[in-house]
Amino acid sequence: MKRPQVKPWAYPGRVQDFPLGSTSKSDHLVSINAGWRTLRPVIDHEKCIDCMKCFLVCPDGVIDKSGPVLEIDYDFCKGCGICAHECPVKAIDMVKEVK
Amino acid sequence: MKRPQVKPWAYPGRVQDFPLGSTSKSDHLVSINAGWRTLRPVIDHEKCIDCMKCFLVCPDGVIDKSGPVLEIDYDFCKGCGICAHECPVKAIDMVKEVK
Amino acid sequence: MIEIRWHGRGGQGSFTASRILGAAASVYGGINAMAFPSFGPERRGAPVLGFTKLSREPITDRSEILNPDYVIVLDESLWEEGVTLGLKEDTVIILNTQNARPYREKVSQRVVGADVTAVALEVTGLPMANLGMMGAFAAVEDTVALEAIHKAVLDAMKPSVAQKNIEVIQRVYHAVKEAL
Amino acid sequence: MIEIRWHGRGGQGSFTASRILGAAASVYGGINAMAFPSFGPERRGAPVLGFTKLSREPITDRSEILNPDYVIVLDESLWEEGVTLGLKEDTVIILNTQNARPYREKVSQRVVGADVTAVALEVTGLPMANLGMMGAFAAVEDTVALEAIHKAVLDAMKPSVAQKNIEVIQRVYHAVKEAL
Amino acid sequence: MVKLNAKTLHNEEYFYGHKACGGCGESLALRHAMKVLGPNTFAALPAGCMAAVSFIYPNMAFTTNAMITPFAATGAVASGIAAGLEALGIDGTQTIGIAGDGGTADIGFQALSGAIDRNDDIIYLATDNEAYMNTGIQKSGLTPYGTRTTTSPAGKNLPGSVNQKKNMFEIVAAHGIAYAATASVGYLEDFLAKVAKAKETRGTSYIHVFVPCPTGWGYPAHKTVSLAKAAVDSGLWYLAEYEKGAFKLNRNPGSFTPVADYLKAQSRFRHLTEEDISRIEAARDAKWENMRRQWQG
Amino acid sequence: MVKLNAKTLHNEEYFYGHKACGGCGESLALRHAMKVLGPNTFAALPAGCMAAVSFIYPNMAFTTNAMITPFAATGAVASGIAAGLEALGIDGTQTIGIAGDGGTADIGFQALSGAIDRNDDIIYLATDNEAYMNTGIQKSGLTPYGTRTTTSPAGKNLPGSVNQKKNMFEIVAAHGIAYAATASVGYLEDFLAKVAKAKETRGTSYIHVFVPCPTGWGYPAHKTVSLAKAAVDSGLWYLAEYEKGAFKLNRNPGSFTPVADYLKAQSRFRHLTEEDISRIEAARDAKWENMRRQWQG
Amino acid sequence: MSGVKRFICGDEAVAEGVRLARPHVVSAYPITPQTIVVERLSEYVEEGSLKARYMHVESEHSAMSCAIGASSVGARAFTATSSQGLLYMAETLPYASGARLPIVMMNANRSIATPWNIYGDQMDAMFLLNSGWIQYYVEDAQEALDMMIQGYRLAEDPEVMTPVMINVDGFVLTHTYELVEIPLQEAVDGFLPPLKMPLNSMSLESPKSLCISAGNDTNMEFNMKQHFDMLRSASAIEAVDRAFGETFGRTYHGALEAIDTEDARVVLITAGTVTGTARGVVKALRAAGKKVGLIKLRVLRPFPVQRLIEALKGVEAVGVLDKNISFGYEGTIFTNVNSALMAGQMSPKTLGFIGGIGGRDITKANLEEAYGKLFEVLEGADLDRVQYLNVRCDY
Amino acid sequence: MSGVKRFICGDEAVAEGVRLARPHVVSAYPITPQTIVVERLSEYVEEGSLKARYMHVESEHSAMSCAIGASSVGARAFTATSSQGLLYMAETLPYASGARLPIVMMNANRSIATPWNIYGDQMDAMFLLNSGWIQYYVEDAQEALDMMIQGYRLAEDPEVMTPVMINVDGFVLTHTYELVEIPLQEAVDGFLPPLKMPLNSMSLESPKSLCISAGNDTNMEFNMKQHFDMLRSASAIEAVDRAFGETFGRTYHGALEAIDTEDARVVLITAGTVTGTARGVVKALRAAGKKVGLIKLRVLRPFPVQRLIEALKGVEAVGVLDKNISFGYEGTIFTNVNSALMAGQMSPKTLGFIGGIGGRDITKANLEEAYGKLFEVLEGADLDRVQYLNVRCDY
Ligand SMILES: Cc1ncc(C[n+]2csc(CCOP(=O)(O)OP(=O)(O)O)c2C)c(N)n1
Ligand SMILES: Cc1ncc(C[n+]2csc(CCOP(=O)(O)OP(=O)(O)O)c2C)c(N)n1
Ligand code: SF4
Ligand code: SF4
Ligand code: SF4
Ligand code: SF4
Ligand code: SF4
Ligand code: SF4
Ligand SMILES: [Mg+2]
Ligand SMILES: [Mg+2]
Repeated sequence: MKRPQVKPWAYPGRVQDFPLGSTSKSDHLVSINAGWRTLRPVIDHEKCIDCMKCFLVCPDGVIDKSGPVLEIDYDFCKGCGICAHECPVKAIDMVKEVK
Repeated sequence: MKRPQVKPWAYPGRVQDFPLGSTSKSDHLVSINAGWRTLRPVIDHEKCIDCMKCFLVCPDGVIDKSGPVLEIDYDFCKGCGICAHECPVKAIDMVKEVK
Repeated sequence: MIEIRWHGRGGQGSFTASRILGAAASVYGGINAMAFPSFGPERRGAPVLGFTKLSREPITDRSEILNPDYVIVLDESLWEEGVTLGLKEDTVIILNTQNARPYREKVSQRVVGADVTAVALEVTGLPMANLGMMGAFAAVEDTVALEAIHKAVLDAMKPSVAQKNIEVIQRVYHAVKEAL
Repeated sequence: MIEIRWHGRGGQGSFTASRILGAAASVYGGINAMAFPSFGPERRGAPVLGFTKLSREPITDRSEILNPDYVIVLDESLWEEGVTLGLKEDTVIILNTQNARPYREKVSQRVVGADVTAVALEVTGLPMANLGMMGAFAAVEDTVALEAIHKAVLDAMKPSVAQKNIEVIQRVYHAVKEAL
Repeated sequence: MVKLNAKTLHNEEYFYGHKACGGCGESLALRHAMKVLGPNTFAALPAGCMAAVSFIYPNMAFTTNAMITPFAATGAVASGIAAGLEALGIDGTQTIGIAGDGGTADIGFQALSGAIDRNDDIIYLATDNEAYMNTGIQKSGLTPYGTRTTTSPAGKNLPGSVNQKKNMFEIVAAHGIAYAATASVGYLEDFLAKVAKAKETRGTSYIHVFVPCPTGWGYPAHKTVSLAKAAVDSGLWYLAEYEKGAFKLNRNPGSFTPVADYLKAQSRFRHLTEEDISRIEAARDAKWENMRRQWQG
Repeated sequence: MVKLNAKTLHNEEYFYGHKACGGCGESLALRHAMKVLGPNTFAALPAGCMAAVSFIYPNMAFTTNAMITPFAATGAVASGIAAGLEALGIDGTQTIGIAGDGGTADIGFQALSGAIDRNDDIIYLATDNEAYMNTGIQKSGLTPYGTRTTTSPAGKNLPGSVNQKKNMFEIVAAHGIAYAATASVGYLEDFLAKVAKAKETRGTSYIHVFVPCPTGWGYPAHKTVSLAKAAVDSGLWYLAEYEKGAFKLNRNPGSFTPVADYLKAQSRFRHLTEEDISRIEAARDAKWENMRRQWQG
Repeated sequence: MSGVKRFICGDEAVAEGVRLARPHVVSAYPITPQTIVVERLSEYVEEGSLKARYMHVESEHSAMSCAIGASSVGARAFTATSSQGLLYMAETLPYASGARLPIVMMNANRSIATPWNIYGDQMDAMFLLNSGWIQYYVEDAQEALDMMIQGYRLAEDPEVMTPVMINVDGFVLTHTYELVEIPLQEAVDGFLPPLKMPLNSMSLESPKSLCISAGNDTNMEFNMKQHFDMLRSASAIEAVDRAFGETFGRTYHGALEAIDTEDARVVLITAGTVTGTARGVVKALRAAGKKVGLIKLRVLRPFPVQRLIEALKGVEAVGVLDKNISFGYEGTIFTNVNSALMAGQMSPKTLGFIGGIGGRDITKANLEEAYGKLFEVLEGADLDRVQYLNVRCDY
Repeated sequence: MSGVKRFICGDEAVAEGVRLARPHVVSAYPITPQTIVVERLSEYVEEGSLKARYMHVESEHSAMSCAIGASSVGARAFTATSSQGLLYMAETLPYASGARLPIVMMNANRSIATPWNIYGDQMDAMFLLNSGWIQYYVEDAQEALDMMIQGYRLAEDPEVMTPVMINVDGFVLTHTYELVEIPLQEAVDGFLPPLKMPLNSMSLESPKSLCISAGNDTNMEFNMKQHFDMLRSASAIEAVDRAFGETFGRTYHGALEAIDTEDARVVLITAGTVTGTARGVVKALRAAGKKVGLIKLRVLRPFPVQRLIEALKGVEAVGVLDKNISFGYEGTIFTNVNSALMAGQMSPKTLGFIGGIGGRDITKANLEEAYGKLFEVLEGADLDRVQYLNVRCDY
């Protein structure tokens, strides 16, 4: 999976340890979005024809195409269902999350 | 001459006598512009063909056409010379002001 | 002072419920109330909080609720999203679930379960659990009368919709009462 | 402290002259100087004022000049426009005119006349009297040397233009000196 | 309606005794706009020469209701006046915002756009003297390419302003405004007619009038009207209207007078080379080709 | 240049982990704009949903340089970044301003116009979800006629918004901008190509992308892309370009899908009557007639 | 004459108050946490319960400019904003006050960027303290509603003719629901009659030039008149509140409310909602025998110097709670209060407390701590003059 | 190393100072009385003596926003404005200071509308006192020039990293010509090296997110850091001025200059050009045996509390001259000074003098009168706490 990873972060110990200015490093994720999801997209790799449409339409960019099969970054997928809706062969199922 | 006239005005006697808000009556001239003029337009009524072009082009609107002949409000004429320049029959002369 | 914290997802109406409960208490129940949402950049889908304060004394303190007396959870999938923060020994958790048992094992506090979504779906055709949760609350805490809640619901929406929701509330109330 | 008030019309360069005089005094004359225009919504054609302060002591006071030692008038048609305001007994009025006599009758102060426009026209081909007035000033008040004025004029414009103006200044200076 | 011209125009003045420079083209445009609109006009002027010379306490040059607005706010204040009058049920009035090129194309652009977007019943008169004159001739968004101003100096390295003149007329038209026109104080009858049309229009109207400024452009004051005409005759400015979604050229001359005559009469252009002038001519020709093709089609 | 599409597009993400609603069309547009522009991009976003969800300390969603600007200042801040980079001699970068419809057509309109006027080398991406979403779905200058928003309620007396959608694309074109285009997240390949073209353009480019918002429009999140496509297919939105002074329609369908299908899928339009819908259709037809006549001519 | 009671939020209360005041023109631009106000007003206009022009302007600068235009012809105008919006319209505030236009504006107090933050503190309004607007700060939704009505009555008082800004703490008040009594329209109409054509209005009968320029020969006197009238409005503030009480049975004690100050050794001064929390703390401390008092500052301009001096007579230590920082100095209200103490030639110990920045909660415990510090100072402790409440880390 | 001397106006001196500081980007919008500054800068850019991008922006809000953009990538940015322009860009000032961007801005102090007025008073800058910008006020053209150079050195000090506003009184300084020494470029280059990539800059090496949002969990700490750094910048202000003196042979005594205060019974506090007039008055009064002193306040933020307390030790009456009015209260500097006196637990008599509003002249006679009033107060006279200078009519 080639996607930005969550970084460890702790509340600054002193006021002076806060960043200079209203600034932060970019590429700095400290929390995931999985908790937003009530439905979970699951790709049926059998059905999938590798058209990459789902990769294209995902607003969160969580579908990774660098591996042999498409992989979803479930840490950041919000379960919006666009991928499933747009998949030309209905290879993606939205299934209820249970935690 | 049908043109707005200069009004008497005196510096308010007390702070409270200043207008309420940054306000004034409109149509309230207290000083004339004659002092701006180094040249003075003089209409040769003989030459004039009453085309009213000078009336039209004067930026200060000081040429009055309500009377039998055109009349210039010298209190507010600035001596710019547009009237003379635009007069089709050169009926207006710009003459040096002497005060 | 009774302090209630509501857990929902943006769009699930948890704050609406917290507010209607406040209206019920204050307009129809003779109890002072204050209700406010969690204020944040949260978007639809994100876990959000709502708060209700109830008291016989005038409420002038607007500071946050850190240690709620009741935690009302609209969707059990939110359990991981801070439900157990700041609980007191005697905090009561009211949870929308088919089965509260596993949650009881996770905390020492009392967990009251109710399958509000099922009731709502049956009565209104929609899986909106927010208002029904008031029925569960009224069943365990009698400060705000069911009657008052009904009136507040009637004030808040079209009569036809209100009636259905009142039915949900009532059914949840009785279900919880029975289970107690 | 010598305080000078310049009278001109917007566009006639009275402030330029007041400024160059200040430069002459301070950069080349070893005299402290300050120069400033009258600040107002005046437009081209309107009567405007310029001011120069000269002093052997440092000048730190920026308040207005109310009672000038010299009043320099670039255009006699401005006589009615406040030339006589705030005059002291010993204020000297330096006036650009062909004939100063009638003005001498109007005030008790000394009036120095010079036909600067004529000189300027002759030398530069333009009826700009502003710089020439410095020559008249230098003739009656020797705080700022003619030499220093020349240098300041050279700093302020193209050499060819400067040279002509220096000639104007010189000729006016001598004309006034002679008439004194 | 009677055709407005030197003869038919009434003798009343509603903008009088102001302290503008002698020969100011902008004040000429204002004078006539006020004459056409009449005594029940409420005028809103932002900072700019016209405001600066007309409200110098205790000397007030408007005889009608008038006010200065914040520089960025002409459109909004005019909208507010119109809305207030409407809400109070005061009928038979006319609200006009009158702003310079800077006040229109730069800092007041947004408020103008907002007013058009709401289609508020106001007239917006843009008086274009191609620079910030009140503050001393700085470059604005309507300063043409190659103009010397105090912030676009011409010298060894720069030819004066390097930006193109913002096309306010077409920008405003692209808003789908009720009525828009260009005008010039060199063609005063055309201007009078356009103000009259704007007065009749319900919803927002916009008139962009070209107004020479002797002080800022560097020419003797008596040439204001003839230079304004020369700009049109040389094709550097044009008279047009936009109405009901369509453009119209009001003057479409067979040939143009030389632009050099117009440019060289002004010190702001005196530094321009032959080459610069050819470039300006080429741009003019391209513009006219476009206008003729698209608007006359 | 390789045609950008689902297959050719690289796998890197420069805008990731943001807190936008699930299915947010605006975030989809940003994601792809950043992908095309690449890691050396400096992004300037004013207040709006995208800024609100991407810079929540300590959670930063851009992997490149990026900053929030004052709401009114996208164009100016982007200009400043580009000028600063140029002055420091930092090459090979790309500066993009990314603002919503409100940030573009209303409060940021003037700064955008200023940037185009200076022809600064920046890209301006307007993400149009037809209302102020970040503050809770208020009417903006780009909210279409008949839309229910929280400040243009639909009821007995009003049909929702009573103003027309401001025509930003043509307004920007009337500025004589170097490159402008409209796009939609319903036609992503077209959008990718336009961003790539803007990247190549020297001077200012403007892309106006249509981005459905499930939260503000009232539809289930999975429909974002298909609704964006429906807007184009029904003719209510169009794909076009303006380049070298000329307009071009990129899609010119023989027939349109019914607008009602598009409108009725969204709660913001649910109150519209048959009559309203016919009126909307008529307006669409007039618009297309114009575009076809003038741009295809 | 008492109205119905409804459970609504602060923003809704403001909207109700505005509706009752019957403005002719509402021009506003959305910004959190003000939006609910303008949303409700647009709904009232749609449904016809408010007969006003609702103007969708393209920015806050235009919102106020539009209100200025409307007010300048004698129409009653309303706008509302917050934070960045207030600063974006900053230029127009002294514009309106100099013109003496009786506009009323609600400001939802919110933090200022950068960093961005949508929560409530009072930095925004402090920026505009010099703007010539009368500034109120309210404690709860009822007061927010009532002050809309009082605001117009005060602004339009011929002796006052000054715009009024009502500050409502963001979220903790704007978005917090509580029971509010909605006054009856008839009662409000009696209290707040239609605006009579003011002296400074443009009108067909007497054409005016407005927002004119005044050179260095007169400008100072124009400004002094404005200043003197504002100083004098202090008594109108008391009178309007008294008259409100006569009609509606509620008053707010004018420019400030002094709570348990008579015999207090130690007094805390607050503005806005934190007063509510402080009330509880004072009650508790009093119950514990501590001689503490509280001053709720309702008006910051005109600054109620005399009332403050009176209320602080004999007090040994004064604390001022600021939900703002004037960077490089201290809290702004603290500075203002200190100057008032100099005016009264009083020299109690003073401490500034800065809290609630960017929406940080101010708890009972924080305020107890503040009172505690004031007592410490009395006992001779040498504490930093400015204290920070509820900080999350060391400093 | 002394440079050439030229007879130039304050605006030209500012432009010379800016040219010597070598900014990369100049973005500005014209407004009287600032225009000469930007005109000169555009000429320098044209002629090539200043290698900067000159950006013709369409408003002041954009002028500062442009500077923010440029500064955020580590470029040195300059802008200048005045009055309405300063208020129009108000929103962007705390924006830049929160981001800790070392921008330097010249503000030509001018009155604020309405009424409109182009002359000098200091109401404009007082509005922005809370903006997180360091604020200087200068006395003459030399100081104006020098402070442009000091301003960048201070703003870019890694410990300070705070934008600096240099206030230059409109017309009496901006448009007044006097002899000014233009420092040598080499000397300036030595004193002010190129800006090293600051920690908070966007850069390709270390991509940053700027002007982020900080929720109620962290915003207060961000603001406190900014505040503490600004408080600490007080020492950098002294150090930079000292270092300047070492290079250029002139210093300005840091945050304030105390003139004849040691044994003074009565002290007047001034900011800006009026100090020059006051110097003469003090000299004359001293010559007449009166124990008078003068404090020239050069910096209003960070407010030099400690230095003020020291300088005022033993003083029996303090007068503060304000070229501004905080409507409904008093002069703003007066308020600030009073609070500092409370901090020092000092209780001299204090009087506020308001003068120079809308360009009204402040003469020697006016200042003599002010000193006279302070002595009267010492002798027990019960004067109004706020006095007005050079008023043209009764009040
Ligand atoms: C916010 C603000 N910025 C700047 C100014 C200064 N200013 C006043 S008038 C003016 C120039 C006006 O130019 P334009 O609109 O073209 O009108 P003109 O003077 O040329 O008639 C400027 C820059 C101001 N008053 N307010
Ligand atoms: C000066 C100012 N006024 C108002 C706001 C409040 N505000 C922040 S985002 C926003 C709405 C943005 O709408 P849009 O630009 O369409 O972007 P969207 O949220 O829809 O993506 C508003 C009104 C602000 N931040 N600054
Ligand atoms: S859209 Fe469907 S078929 Fe295409 S790649 Fe994705 S899962 Fe496979
Ligand atoms: S459900 Fe939405 S977020 Fe998740 S992979 Fe599909 S499109 Fe992306
Ligand atoms: S000279 Fe100028 S002002 Fe005088 S009448 Fe002729 S045109 Fe009018
Ligand atoms: S322009 Fe000449 S001819 Fe015509 S009316 Fe005037 S003076 Fe007479
Ligand atoms: S400067 Fe130009 S526009 Fe301004 S008053 Fe003078 S002539 Fe008219
Ligand atoms: S409200 Fe709309 S635009 Fe905003 S994040 Fe959610 S979906 Fe995107
Ligand atoms: Mg102009
Ligand atoms: Mg939007």
